[in-house]
Amino acid sequence: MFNLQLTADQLQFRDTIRNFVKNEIKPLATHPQRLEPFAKPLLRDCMDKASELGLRSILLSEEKGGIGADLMTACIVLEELAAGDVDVAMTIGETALIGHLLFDKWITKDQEKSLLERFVEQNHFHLSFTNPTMKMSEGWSYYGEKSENSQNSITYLEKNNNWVIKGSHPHISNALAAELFIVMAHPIKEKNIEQNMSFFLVQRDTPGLKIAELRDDKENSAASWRHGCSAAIEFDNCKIPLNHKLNLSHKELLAHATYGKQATLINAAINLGLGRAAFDTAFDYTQIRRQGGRNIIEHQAIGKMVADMAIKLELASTYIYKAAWISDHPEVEDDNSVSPLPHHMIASIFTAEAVNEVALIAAECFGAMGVMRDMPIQSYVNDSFMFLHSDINDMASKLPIAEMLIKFQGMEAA
Amino acid sequence: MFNLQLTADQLQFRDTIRNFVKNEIKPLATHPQRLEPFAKPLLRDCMDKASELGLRSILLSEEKGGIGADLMTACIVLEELAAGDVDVAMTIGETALIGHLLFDKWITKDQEKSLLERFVEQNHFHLSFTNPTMKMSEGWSYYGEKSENSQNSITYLEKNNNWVIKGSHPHISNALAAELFIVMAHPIKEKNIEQNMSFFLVQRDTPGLKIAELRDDKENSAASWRHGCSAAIEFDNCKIPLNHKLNLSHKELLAHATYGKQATLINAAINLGLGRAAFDTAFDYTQIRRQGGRNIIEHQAIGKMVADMAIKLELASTYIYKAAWISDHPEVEDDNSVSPLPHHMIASIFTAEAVNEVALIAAECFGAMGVMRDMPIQSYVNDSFMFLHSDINDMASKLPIAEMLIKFQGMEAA
Amino acid sequence: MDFSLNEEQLTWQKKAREFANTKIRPISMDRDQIEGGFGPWDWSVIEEGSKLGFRTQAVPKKWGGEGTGFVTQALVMMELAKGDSAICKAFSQNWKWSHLIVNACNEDQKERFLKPFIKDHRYLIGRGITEPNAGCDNRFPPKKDPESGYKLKAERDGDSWILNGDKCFIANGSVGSLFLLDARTNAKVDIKRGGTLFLVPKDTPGFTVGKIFNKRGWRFYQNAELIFENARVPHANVIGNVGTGSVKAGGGDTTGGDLFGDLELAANAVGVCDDAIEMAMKFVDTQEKSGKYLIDHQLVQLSISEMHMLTEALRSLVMRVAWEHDQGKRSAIGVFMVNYSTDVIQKVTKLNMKVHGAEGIRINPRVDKLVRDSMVWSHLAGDTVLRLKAVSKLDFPNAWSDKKIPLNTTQAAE
Amino acid sequence: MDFSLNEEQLTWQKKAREFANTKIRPISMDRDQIEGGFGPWDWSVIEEGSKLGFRTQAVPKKWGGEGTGFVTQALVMMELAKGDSAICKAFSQNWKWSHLIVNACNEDQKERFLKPFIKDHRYLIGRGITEPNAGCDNRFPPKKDPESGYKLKAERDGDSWILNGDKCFIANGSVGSLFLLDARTNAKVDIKRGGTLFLVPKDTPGFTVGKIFNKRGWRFYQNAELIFENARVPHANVIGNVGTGSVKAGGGDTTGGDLFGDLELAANAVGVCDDAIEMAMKFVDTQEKSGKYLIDHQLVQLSISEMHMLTEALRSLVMRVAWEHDQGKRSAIGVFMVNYSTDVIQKVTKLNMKVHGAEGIRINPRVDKLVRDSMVWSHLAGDTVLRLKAVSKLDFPNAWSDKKIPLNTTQAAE
Repeated sequence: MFNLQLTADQLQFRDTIRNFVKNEIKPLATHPQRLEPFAKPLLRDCMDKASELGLRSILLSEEKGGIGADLMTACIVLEELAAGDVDVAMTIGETALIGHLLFDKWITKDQEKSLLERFVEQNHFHLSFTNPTMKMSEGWSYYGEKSENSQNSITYLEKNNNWVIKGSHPHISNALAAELFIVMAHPIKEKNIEQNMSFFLVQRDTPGLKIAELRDDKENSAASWRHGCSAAIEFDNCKIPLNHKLNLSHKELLAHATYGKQATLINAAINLGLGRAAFDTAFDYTQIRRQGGRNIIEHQAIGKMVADMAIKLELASTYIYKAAWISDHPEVEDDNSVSPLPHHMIASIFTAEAVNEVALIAAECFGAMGVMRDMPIQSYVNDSFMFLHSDINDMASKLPIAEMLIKFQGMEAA
Repeated sequence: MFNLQLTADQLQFRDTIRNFVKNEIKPLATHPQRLEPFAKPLLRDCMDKASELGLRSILLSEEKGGIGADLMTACIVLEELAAGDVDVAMTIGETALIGHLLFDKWITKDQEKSLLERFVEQNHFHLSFTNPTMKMSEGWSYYGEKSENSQNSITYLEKNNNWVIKGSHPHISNALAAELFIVMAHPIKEKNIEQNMSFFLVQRDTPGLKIAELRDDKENSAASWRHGCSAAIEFDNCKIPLNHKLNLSHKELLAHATYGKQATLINAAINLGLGRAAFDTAFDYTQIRRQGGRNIIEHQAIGKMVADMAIKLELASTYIYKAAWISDHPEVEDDNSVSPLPHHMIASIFTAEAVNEVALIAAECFGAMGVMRDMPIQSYVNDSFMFLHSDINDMASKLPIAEMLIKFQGMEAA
Repeated sequence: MDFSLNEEQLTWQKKAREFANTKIRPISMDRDQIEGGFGPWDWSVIEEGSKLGFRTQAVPKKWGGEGTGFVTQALVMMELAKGDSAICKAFSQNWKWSHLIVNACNEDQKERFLKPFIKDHRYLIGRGITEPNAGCDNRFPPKKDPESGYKLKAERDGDSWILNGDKCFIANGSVGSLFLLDARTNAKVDIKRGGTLFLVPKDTPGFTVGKIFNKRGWRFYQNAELIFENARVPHANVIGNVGTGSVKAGGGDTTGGDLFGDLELAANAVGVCDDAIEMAMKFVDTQEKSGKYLIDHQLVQLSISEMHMLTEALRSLVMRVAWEHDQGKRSAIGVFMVNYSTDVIQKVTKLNMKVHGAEGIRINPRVDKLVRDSMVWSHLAGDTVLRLKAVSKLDFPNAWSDKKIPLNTTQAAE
Repeated sequence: MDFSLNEEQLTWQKKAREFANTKIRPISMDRDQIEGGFGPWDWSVIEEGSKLGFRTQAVPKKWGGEGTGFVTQALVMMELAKGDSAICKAFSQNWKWSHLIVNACNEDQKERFLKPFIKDHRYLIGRGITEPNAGCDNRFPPKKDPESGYKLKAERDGDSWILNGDKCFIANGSVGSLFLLDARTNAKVDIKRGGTLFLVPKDTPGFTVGKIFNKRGWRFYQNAELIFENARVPHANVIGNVGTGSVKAGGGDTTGGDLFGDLELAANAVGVCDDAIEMAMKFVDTQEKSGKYLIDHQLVQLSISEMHMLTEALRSLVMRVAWEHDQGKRSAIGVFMVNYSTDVIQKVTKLNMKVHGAEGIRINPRVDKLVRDSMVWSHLAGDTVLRLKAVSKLDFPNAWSDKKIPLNTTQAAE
């Protein structure tokens, strides 16, 4: 029955991560020397420690050696982690999701052999996936012709008992940290890309695999616009063994659609964690900063700003829990207990808008300090803009919701 | 465990009311002749039919003859009813809440006698309560001196084995429909009002009780600003038997604080129902109105408006369920499963803002038709402004949330 | 650069202010609150205003009018609208079409229609464009559907045209003596080639007034249905040439986006905002909450501040455009201005409502009226279509800079 | 009324545009992306601009400056800021204080400071008001706490004053040759009586520059900490009289709310908006989504339309206020304008970001820069305190109407 109570395990897990963030991550993440430069170094030690706490394999089933949490629990925990550092959370979240899908669903017993062991045991073993569900034009095709889903430029061919992978991608999540890449490729010279997509396992040390460390490229640093540790990758005739092809077609992948939905929700939870970090720092400040003869929190104008922030975060949090729980229990959509809506998209859009507003209000609480690079708040603002204006373009992102509504014939359910 | 599934009973109840609204209320409520005048007549027949379906006693326990639903179920059902007519829903909702508190909690066996029987059996038996928790200055006293909670001008004294009630109140919910009034009064000449408040049961036919039917007062009709059927009442030396005093002090009432919280949530659910009605009518229209060579829904600009409306309503709905469930299960606040926030206030404020925005967007979908008095949409817009700018004043309504946040020391829980 | 007003402008401003204060404002609320569509209308204020020149502002002196420029007209509208937005519009609607007659009609037509217009204090003019199925399509005829747009049929019969069909929402419909009617002389081609503009006096046989619309805002102002059953109009009443498209014939376009049309609504909005500000200032300066005047609460100060800020920005834009229009400069800025006036009038009147709040079950009826009047803008001036339209005009000259950005397309998306 | 520009204004506008296009814009992004606080600074562009008169715009011709009026200054700032907002500010900051020196200093002081200022192309001026614990309190000294506000101590010692204390965030701090410093000559009374304004050259013994702030936006522009350890300043450097309050002494107020200060930020904002619009227009006119140019998508049209609309409203308000200020009219409208410029610059640069979106893991770095620069306004021009302040000035005259509403209090709430 309807119940909003979290389990003792969930509450305890959340507290553990909260303490971990407070004691281990925050001091490093918000150190002025880290904040001042354009390029913030990735906190690899923190990532390893988070792995130690089980976060990298939080979604992996217990039988495979993971924690076996559901998506909602993962969202709760990743939100906490993100309140410490967004990039750490994005990297861990991506690995956790791919790890679960790969090892619990896609990989064969034969293929998993040494890989699973390494994944479970090595704290720095991250995963990366060239995202096949990312639609460059989502929304823009509203009531028009749908453009092709895949604009893949990575090809494969069989040669001398190997697969040879060739091509590049400008933007692969987790590329800087991943030890193992799941690569979507189509047969060379094949025109019908969509129908013939295959997926390959490529290890980091494969000769010919190049990863562009944009983050260290000063010239482009201000133009970099990403969370986590994505980068461009290139496959220069990478040879991989024949058994490193997954038994998974693009059609099957889309049929599940799990990766896209779940990744969207994990990102929303991380975005929310960022918003909480912005709120917390501003809220603390309003209680110590004195102007007008009193702490500034005591001024009506600031009180209203604080309330506005709290309301937005509370709404976003409530909705992310809902969307994640529905993702864990899709059967609930059949009995009209919830509205037939793209919950993950609503969670993502609402959270991105809300957190950007929260970050801007929070920055205003700091007065002139709100634009100083050695203050965490300015990086929160920056991060919030990245969440709002990434995924190619947020302009048309609501249009698919309208399309779905029409399909559902007017929201018959509540 | 965390679960968003509704019970089969809840789903069925919702469907029943949805059909009732569609077949019985909508045709009357949205008839152009009813919509055109400033003063819309109260749909008393619909109210009686809704009573027949059990809504008037939805919160009353089964042992007393009611349905015994929890607040969340009542919110679900009243939202549906409000999508048909806000005034009907407000009247029924108020009666349902007071009926539960009065007969399940406040009244003695001896007092309830004929009253409970009449309440349960008579479809037009409505209840009214002079609201003691309504704080005229809530919020305005932010970080200042709190003004008195009660500005009561109704007094009582004992005389010839009767209580004599005297005084007036400009704004009593349900006054036009109530058969029984719970009247808050203080002893005449008593200065310490707060500590000496008592509550009396006054029946409608009591000599000296006058109810001002403002709604029929043409002169003031455009200035009327209320939902449901509130009115001014006056007690001109009303004599009532000694045993019609409730065994309930003001302090006890405030300690429960149930009436205020629950009434706020019921109003929020009704407000949401209004928003859904506005959305539904606009959404339908965008699918039949052709301009630009296609139905207007197919234009990006309209698609975005539709999505924006859906997102706002979905968020409000999700949050009202949450707040209502917490109200039904206050113990959840102890274990940090939910944030220590005034959930009912957040639900109310967010919903009022969201529904006003939805109504205005919906009206725009109608073009020039959006301002015509024979179209339901214009009354939805009007109703949404009333929700947003009532309860005396919405300006300072967020400040108590800031005050509570500080008390909670920075939202330690999620 | 010189922003000061000349003697003539100051004189008209003063005259309008006095008329608004002594004749318009005193009847404003009474007329607003009369039930029905025609009920609020009052000939006496029109006649009195006409005697002072407020009906014939835009007719050149050589034809017997006042011959004021756009700056003066803007100033007069601001003052009249401060008294009552709808009454102001009932006057200025005549200016709009006298501009058109002066610019587009031949001498014979001016002789036949301007002279009686000047003489008769009850002679009002309207224009019929909109039809039930032709709203936006009249502004943006979709390329793919050439038959869209108005359908009122005009067939040649000797020296006459026979009109058949309906117009709806036509301003001054129930009180006008003359209508400029957009009719279809060729239904097979788009309205730019198949449309023709006619002068149609009220007493034309076969022309009757149908439904008078009962509106939520601008209640004084009349909008009605016009019905044509074999109505015979002499060929001499064709404005310009047959089939040149009524837009071209009218020397402007169908949205009122000619030199006067945009200005009219934007200037009217300034007047309403000034009214709202004055009401709000008086209120916050006299009412107390929690022991302080409202003006001493920060949240009230922020609201008052925003009301002024938006109004002054709008006033500045309106005065600039009025001057540019006096120079004969037609630009996209006019459309931006009228879009902007929608945002401002709605925000400012809503803030006024917020500041006032409701008092019990009443609200200051004028506070409500201003919000209701402001709603009309959504459907005239600020709707999405007009915002799209602005883009199609972007290749504009600018008084203060010479930016001119070539567009690949000046066609709005369909 | 005449909005056209005269020959002198057009000449300066053209000159500024050319300088912005050839000298500022080419270095704008490079300087922005240099790490550190001082790093982005570049003397050569200052020197080149100074040679063309952009450093000395506001000094009267009799003292060797350019002697332009406020309208010209506004036009020049719009053009320079379109090249780079921060570089424009590095120039105009000198105008601000040359206005002050011209208005408030005695002939001896002008002789000693204006002459070297004119001569040396690297001579820049700053003003030190803000201190770590004195931000808003300098604008609104709270009555209950007279000791609040700046604390830099100035003690008389013969013909000199000895300064001790710190200033922070001081503009031009790291590059200025002269500072106007607000110091406390009496710590026991409020700053209106205990404050004094001093002229302090950079080479004053005991005066050193501390931390140079590394900002998120306006990176070129310098803000630094100023440290005073027994710095000795001659009594002849006191502006006005001792203890008249530095606000009064400065002939304006501490927020830059004097005749030039508000104008400076608002005009700069117009330039940034023009830049954003030009970028957006070029982008949407060349990029395709789903087979159409972006400009052919309605959602893009709405965004572009809003960018223009807001910018033209702001431009109109700025030009009006510039003219009013040339007439010596001081009013609340200046504060409304600068508040408004905050709303507009932030909305317009955000829309530009929205229209551009991210491309993979990159964003056009100038799109990001404009958003970062616009953030500075929150902390200078549009913060809540300044919005409150506007109300305290409401008793204002108005070029186009004579409204004048008496307030019971002109004091902002504390």
